[in-house]
This record gives sequence, C-alpha cells and structure tokens, in this order.
Amino acid sequence: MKILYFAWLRERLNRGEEEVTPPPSVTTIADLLNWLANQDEALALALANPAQFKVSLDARIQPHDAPIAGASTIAILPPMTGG
Amino acid sequence: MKILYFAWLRERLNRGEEEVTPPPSVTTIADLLNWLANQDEALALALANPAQFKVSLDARIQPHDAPIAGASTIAILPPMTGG
Amino acid sequence: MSVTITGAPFDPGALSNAFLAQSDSAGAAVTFTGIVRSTPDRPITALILECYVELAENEIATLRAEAIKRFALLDASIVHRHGRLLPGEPIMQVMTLASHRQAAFDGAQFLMDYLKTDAPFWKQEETAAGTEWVEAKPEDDAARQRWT
Amino acid sequence: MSVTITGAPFDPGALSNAFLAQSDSAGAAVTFTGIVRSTPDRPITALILECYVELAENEIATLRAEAIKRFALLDASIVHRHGRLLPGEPIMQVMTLASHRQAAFDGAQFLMDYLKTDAPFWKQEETAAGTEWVEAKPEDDAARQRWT
Repeated sequence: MKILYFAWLRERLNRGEEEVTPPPSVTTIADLLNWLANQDEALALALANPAQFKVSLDARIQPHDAPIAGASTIAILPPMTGG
Repeated sequence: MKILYFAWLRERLNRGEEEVTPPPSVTTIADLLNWLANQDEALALALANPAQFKVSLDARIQPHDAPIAGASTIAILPPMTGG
Repeated sequence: MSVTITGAPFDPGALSNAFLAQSDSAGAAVTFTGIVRSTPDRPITALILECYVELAENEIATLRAEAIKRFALLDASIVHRHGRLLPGEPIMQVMTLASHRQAAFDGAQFLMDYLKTDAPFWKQEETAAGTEWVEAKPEDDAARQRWT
Repeated sequence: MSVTITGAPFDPGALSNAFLAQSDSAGAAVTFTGIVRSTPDRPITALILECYVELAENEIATLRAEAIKRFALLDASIVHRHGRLLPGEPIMQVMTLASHRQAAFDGAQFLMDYLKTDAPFWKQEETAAGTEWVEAKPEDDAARQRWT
C-alpha cells in the first residue's frame, strides 16, 4: 500500500510518499500508525503523538479504529489549518 | 411644525405630511401623539396604539418621552420592515 | 460608499470587490445580500420599498459606527435600495471586514438584525391581486434583542 | 462550481454574482471570504497552502451536503485555493443561499468552522526569515464543537 505524508510531517520525514507492506497483524489505522512508528527513527519521532493525525483511506477520512484492509492509498494528515 | 406620515399610516390618513401647531402644553413626543389622535377621526383610529410607532425629530429617532421643543420636522413611523 | 441609500439597482459582486479592495490587514470578510423573494406558494410581481431617506442615512450610519466599535471591525458598508424591485433583485447588502471570522460574522448579523427593526423602510408586496404592506415580524424584534 | 479546489486566483465578486444568479426563491445569501493577512506586527510576504486535493474535494462535498440538509439551504458553494498567495489575495470563499437570513448565516458559519479543522489544507507563512507552518488553533476546534 502507498502511504502519503503531508505538510510538516512530509518535511520531517523528507518524503511525501512511500510503499509499505505491513504484516497481517496490522489491521486498523491505529495499528498502522503504531507499526510505522517502529520502522525508523524519523517516523518514531514524527508519529510520537498519533492521536493528533487524521488518516484517510483512499481519500476518505476514517476513524483510527477503521480497518485498513482493501485500502491502496493511506494518507497521514497533521492538524489542518485551512479556511 | 411639520409632521410626516409613512407607509400604511400615510395611506390611512391619505396624506404624507401636514403642518400642525400644537398648544404649549404639548411638550413630549407622547403628548404630541395623544394630541394628534384628538385632531380628527382618521388620526384617532390610526394612532390608537401609539406605542407601536417610532418617532423622529429632525431625522433622528427619539424616545416617546423626549421633548419636541425646537424640532421642525417630526415623523411618525410604523413598525419597520426593511433589510 | 459606507452607507448608501439608493433608488437604483446595484451590482452585489462589484460592491463586494470594491469593499475587499481596501482589505489590507483584514483576514475575513462577510457579505449578506437580501434578495426579492417570490415563491410558488406566494408569488409576487414586485416588492415596493418606501423609505425615509434622510432618517435611514442617519440611523444606519449610527448603527455602522456601533458595529465597528463593538466587534472591532476594520470596516463595514451598507447599501439599501428603495422603490419598486423585481423578484431576484438584490434589496440590500451588508459587508463587514475584520481580522478574524467570528467578528466579521457577528458584525454582519448585528447590522442585519438592527436594520430589520430600526431602519425606516417599509415593504409592500405587489401581486396580481394588488399591493399589501408586509407586517413587521415579532421574531425580528427577538433577533434584535439578543444583542442588548 | 459547488466545490472548487484550485491553484488559480479567483474573483470573489464574480463568484458571488454567479452564485446569486440562480437565487430564484431565495431571500438571503451569505458570502464569507478569507483573505491573506499581513499585519505590521507580523508582516508576511506570502502564504503557501499545501493541499491534498482529492481528499479536499471529497470532504468538502460531504460537508456541503450536510450543511444544505441541516440548515435547509437552497444552495451552497465553496472555493478554496492552494499554492502561493500574496497578502490581500482571497484564500477561500463560502457562499450560502436560503429562504431566510439566519439559515444562510448559520450554514456559512458551520461550513467555515468545519473547513478550518476538517479540510486537508496546511498553511505556511513566508517571511523575510523563511517559512513556518501555521499551528492549528485550539479555538478552531472549539468553534467546530458547538455544532455537535
């Protein structure tokens, strides 16, 4: 699956997207955030407070307990500042 | 002094303005409304509920207890429906 | 053009743009436009507005100054038509400019609530059957009361 | 043009007029325009907006439908820019159309409060010293909460 990073998260990670293949035990958005935070040090730091991120599955925001099965693009979204 | 009537009040009285000379005992807006209501039958009917009218002295709305001394144009204004 | 009472039609978007053009340090602008309404259950052919122009200018200028002070607006502008208007035509427009959105919204609502009850305009609806004075609405008095 | 996410400048007044042109039985229109702000105490050279366009289109379309239903709006339209904007340029505009003014005001405020916290835009302020991400404001979350 493809992960998208935006705004300061993208800058801190020095990448806007990446392909990942989490193990089958990673079933929800919360699982995924936790798994990503264990992939490298930059991710660990940037995702230290996972509750602040909204997450979208295929361009629809979903709650953190939503299953990720079937999603091909998952975006991790820092607090928004539009309007 | 000149009295102006607007909207349905003007229509009911069949005139938009008139010159009047109230006696010296008529000192406030409330006095004037009361005095006018005693001038003819049309005025008596139209001004039966004086509290509903706002009144302006020389193009400034004033409370009913305001003195009318010095005002040259007094307008009697039915409930407004602008905006 | 802070307060304009006019018998002529106006262009809502052009007025908004002129108002926005002086928005240097503003972050938020709210525009309210009132439009002549004709509905299938109450079709009208026109709306006729009577106005005491001199008083309207005075009262609305006072209201505008009060709104600017109360909500720390950077600017406010009010345009109100009188005369005979057709369905779909703009009747009036209130514009507010502020640093932040809540002030701009509150200022516009304050001005609208006061204009409904305190600006010397009187509406008449023209239908196939003749003309009829629009009655003042108790809910307009209630809306105004919330600011006192 | 109900929901437009665009990298290009837009003309606020022209959009309002286009929106008003289909206001058949509406009595009230509210427009909110957000403008790039540069103040003497915090001068910026530009505001840079990052956007996840596809998500913004989906989320704002959902919000729009919710606002229309909740406030019985006759129509609503949202335009939001991204990219690099200069001080004084319009960032976004929300327009609502309703039979009565309170619904038009409430619908516009509801949309603004949700756009601030739920639309995937991220602002960066560009100053002489460099660029800096704008922090999300707790009061924007509070403003959104009042509708729940």
